[in-house]
Amino acid sequence: MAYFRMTQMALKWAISKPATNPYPFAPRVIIPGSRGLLTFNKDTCVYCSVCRKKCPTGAIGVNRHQKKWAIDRLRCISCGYCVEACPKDSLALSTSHGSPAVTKDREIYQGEMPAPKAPAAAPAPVPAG
Amino acid sequence: MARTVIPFGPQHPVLPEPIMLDLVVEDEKVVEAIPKIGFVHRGLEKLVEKKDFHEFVFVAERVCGICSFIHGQTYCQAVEQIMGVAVPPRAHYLRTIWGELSRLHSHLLWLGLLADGFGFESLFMHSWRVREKVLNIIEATTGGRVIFGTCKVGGVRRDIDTAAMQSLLAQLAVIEKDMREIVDVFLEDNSVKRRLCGVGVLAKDDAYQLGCVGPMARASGLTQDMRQLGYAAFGELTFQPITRPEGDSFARCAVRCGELFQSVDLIRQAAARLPTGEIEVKVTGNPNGEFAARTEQPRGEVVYYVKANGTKNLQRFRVRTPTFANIPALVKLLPGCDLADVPILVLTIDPCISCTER
Amino acid sequence: MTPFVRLLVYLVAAPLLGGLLAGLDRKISGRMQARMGPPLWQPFYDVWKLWRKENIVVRRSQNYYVFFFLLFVIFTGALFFAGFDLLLMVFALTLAGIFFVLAAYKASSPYSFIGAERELIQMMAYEPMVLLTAVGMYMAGGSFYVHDLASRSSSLIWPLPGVFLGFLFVLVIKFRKSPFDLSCSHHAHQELVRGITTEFSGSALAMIEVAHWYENVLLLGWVYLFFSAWPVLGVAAALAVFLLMILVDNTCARLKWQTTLKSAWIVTLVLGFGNLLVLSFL
Amino acid sequence: MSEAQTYLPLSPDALVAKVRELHAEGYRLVQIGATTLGETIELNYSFDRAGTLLNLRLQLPAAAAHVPSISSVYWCAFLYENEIHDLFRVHVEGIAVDYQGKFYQTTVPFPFGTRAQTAAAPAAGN
Repeated sequence: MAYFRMTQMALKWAISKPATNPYPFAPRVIIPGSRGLLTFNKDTCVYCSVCRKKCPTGAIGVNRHQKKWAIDRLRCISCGYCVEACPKDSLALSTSHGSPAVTKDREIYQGEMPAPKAPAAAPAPVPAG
Repeated sequence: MARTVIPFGPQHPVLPEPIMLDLVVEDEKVVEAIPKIGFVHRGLEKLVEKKDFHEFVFVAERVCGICSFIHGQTYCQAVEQIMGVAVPPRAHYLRTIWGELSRLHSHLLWLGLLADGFGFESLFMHSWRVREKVLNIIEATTGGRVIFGTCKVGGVRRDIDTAAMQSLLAQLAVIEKDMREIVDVFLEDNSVKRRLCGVGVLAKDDAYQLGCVGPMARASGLTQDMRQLGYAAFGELTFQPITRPEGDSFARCAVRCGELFQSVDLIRQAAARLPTGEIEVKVTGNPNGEFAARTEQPRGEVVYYVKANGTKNLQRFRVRTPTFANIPALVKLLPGCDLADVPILVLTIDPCISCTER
Repeated sequence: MTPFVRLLVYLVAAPLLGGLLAGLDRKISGRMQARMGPPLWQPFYDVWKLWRKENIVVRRSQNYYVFFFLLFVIFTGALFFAGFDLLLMVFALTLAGIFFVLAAYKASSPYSFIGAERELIQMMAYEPMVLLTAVGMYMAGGSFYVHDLASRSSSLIWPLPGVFLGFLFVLVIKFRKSPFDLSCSHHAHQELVRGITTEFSGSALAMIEVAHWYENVLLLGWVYLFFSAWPVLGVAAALAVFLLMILVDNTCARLKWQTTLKSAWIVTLVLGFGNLLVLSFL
Repeated sequence: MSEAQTYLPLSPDALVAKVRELHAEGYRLVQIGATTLGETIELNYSFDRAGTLLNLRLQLPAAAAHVPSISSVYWCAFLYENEIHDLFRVHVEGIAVDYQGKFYQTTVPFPFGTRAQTAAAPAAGN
């Protein structure tokens, strides 16, 4: 009967397992192919700045002389344009979403400098500026 | 009789987005309704002066958070038309499939909101439970959940391989079964019918005169569906626009319910005929010319007017979203209805205010 | 148990039981909606949190009315569980409701104003049936006193099946469940935001919440009264009625006030009045 | 996909008569859009009948952009006309529902107009 369709559905679900996940306590099911956090490999990067030019939101900053690569996580839209453009495959999109960005910092990665200076610990959040 | 002015919005629990209606009510009868928008004007159209036309796809997609893919697609179509780019057929089919998936999730979202509007919480939850499955398909095939980011000028950025297509179709079968359950409740439940039937009747002529588009127009008996223009792969697929003669809220609900299954059918057709080959062509040079591309959003006809002058930035990018065209009808429908019907009437035009204001 | 002990048990145990029932309601509703639902103790956490919140009022006096609402609901329950007059109880409960409405009127916001109007319409819808229930119990049980009715050897359900069904119908209104949650639903998703309780916050809202717990226990106690000859069956019936209300809540859209009034009066006339008519001829 | 789209240049005085003609022929108003081109503002009135688009095109000087309202013919035009007023500073005479510049609440008055227009507008704006 038409009137009891919803009753059927409500009763069916009352005795079956909920469709939702207890999210923060149980991890989300990872869907392959999902565009998540942008990961950077500083060992292969040549600091050519192609990703910076391609990024539609201007989230990436590159300094060729100081061998620095930086990303503003709040601006990144995980579109993957930089991944497609990178000639050295130093960039990739992981399926995880990473930890929430709570400050407007940029993540700065310092590459190996040829000079005998000590390399900075990476990743080290530095105030935006 | 004492008149009360009820400020309905811009922040109100039944409204998904910031539109404001000043409702003048006598007891519980609405005698006048004045809409106000402009709370979320972001000036996206002005952004063409800063972004080049390739990057602008991402901005176009962000015009709306729900029908985002079709926004990007329409923008690409307009630019491709101006530049004379021949998009590979496989890209056309993939765009069609993603467009219909986005219609599925948008309509399921709307059904949930409507159920919430007439105080049927569990139906709301169940609609969104099914929508979640559609979102999972979308995430698996495009990488995004509501912002697909797969459209680009000259084609698409991702392919769906055979295995992924098989799994998509398998999941679609499950979703179709779930949707059947929910749609049965919407169309046959006594209390739902009591709230929807005969509420906000819009005659066929009025709908045409007021410039209604999409399900709003089709529920009043107008056979108006921009997919009939044959953009993307729609020219090669068979479908009939779903119309209803009644023109009331129930008809608008029924049209959208029907379109759920129509979309499933279109995805299946497109998957069966999916041609092989390239998914994009290389686009060189800059556009010069103007074109008004029109596609069918879940909410109705969207118009993208693009004017370019041969530089990498466009000269003008103008969006006329379906909600904008449906607001006059809402203003006409509201006076005379009960206060309890206001959420239903507002929701049956499927308001998407952030895209209305760009 | 002496009436005095029963009264004390009611005063202490009713909010606990009511809160637990509210938690059960939310849990089961959640499961029916394919969700996990909150923990069983969530209503207590909510009230505790509300209690400690800042008290923001439109008019200072609105919270006094809410306090009287709570007081009269407790008083009504006390009358019932101490075994006093059913008729007095019905009117005390109405008075409590009126205080609630006055509190909402006092806040002078269009949402709570229309919510209060709808609450009055709801009272008009359920009041006749509630009165008929009391009258029916008198006709079948020979007394208005709860104490006498509860100590009868045969259950009131046998002579009063129609009245019982009618009472179940108005219970949906009293419990503020869909399809009749017009004036204020359990969550803020309706055209009136949260209807009659829109303008209350902090401890006043906590008092309203606690008053509902007391009220629910009282109403379920009344359901029990129909089966008082078999206490176990009575408790089971009250629980079953509560579960039925949750199911109805999850399977109906919210109806308009016109439909509410009309259907409640038709039910009162056919089931309640019809039952009494048959009873008077037998 | 390539549909035929016609653009008909028109003068502002002839607008209402032409629109009335289109209305009688059963056209539906699709949109009214404006474009700033240097010191002129171009208005496009798009109409649709059975899937073909017809555009009426008006060229107005940005400094004194005046245009008659078509909301007496197509009532639904009032939204578009308020929009081109609030964003482009095109004065539309006789809109059915005139918001008096309060339709879009923008920080910058007339944000899509020419630079001269935006600067000339009172700073507090609408």
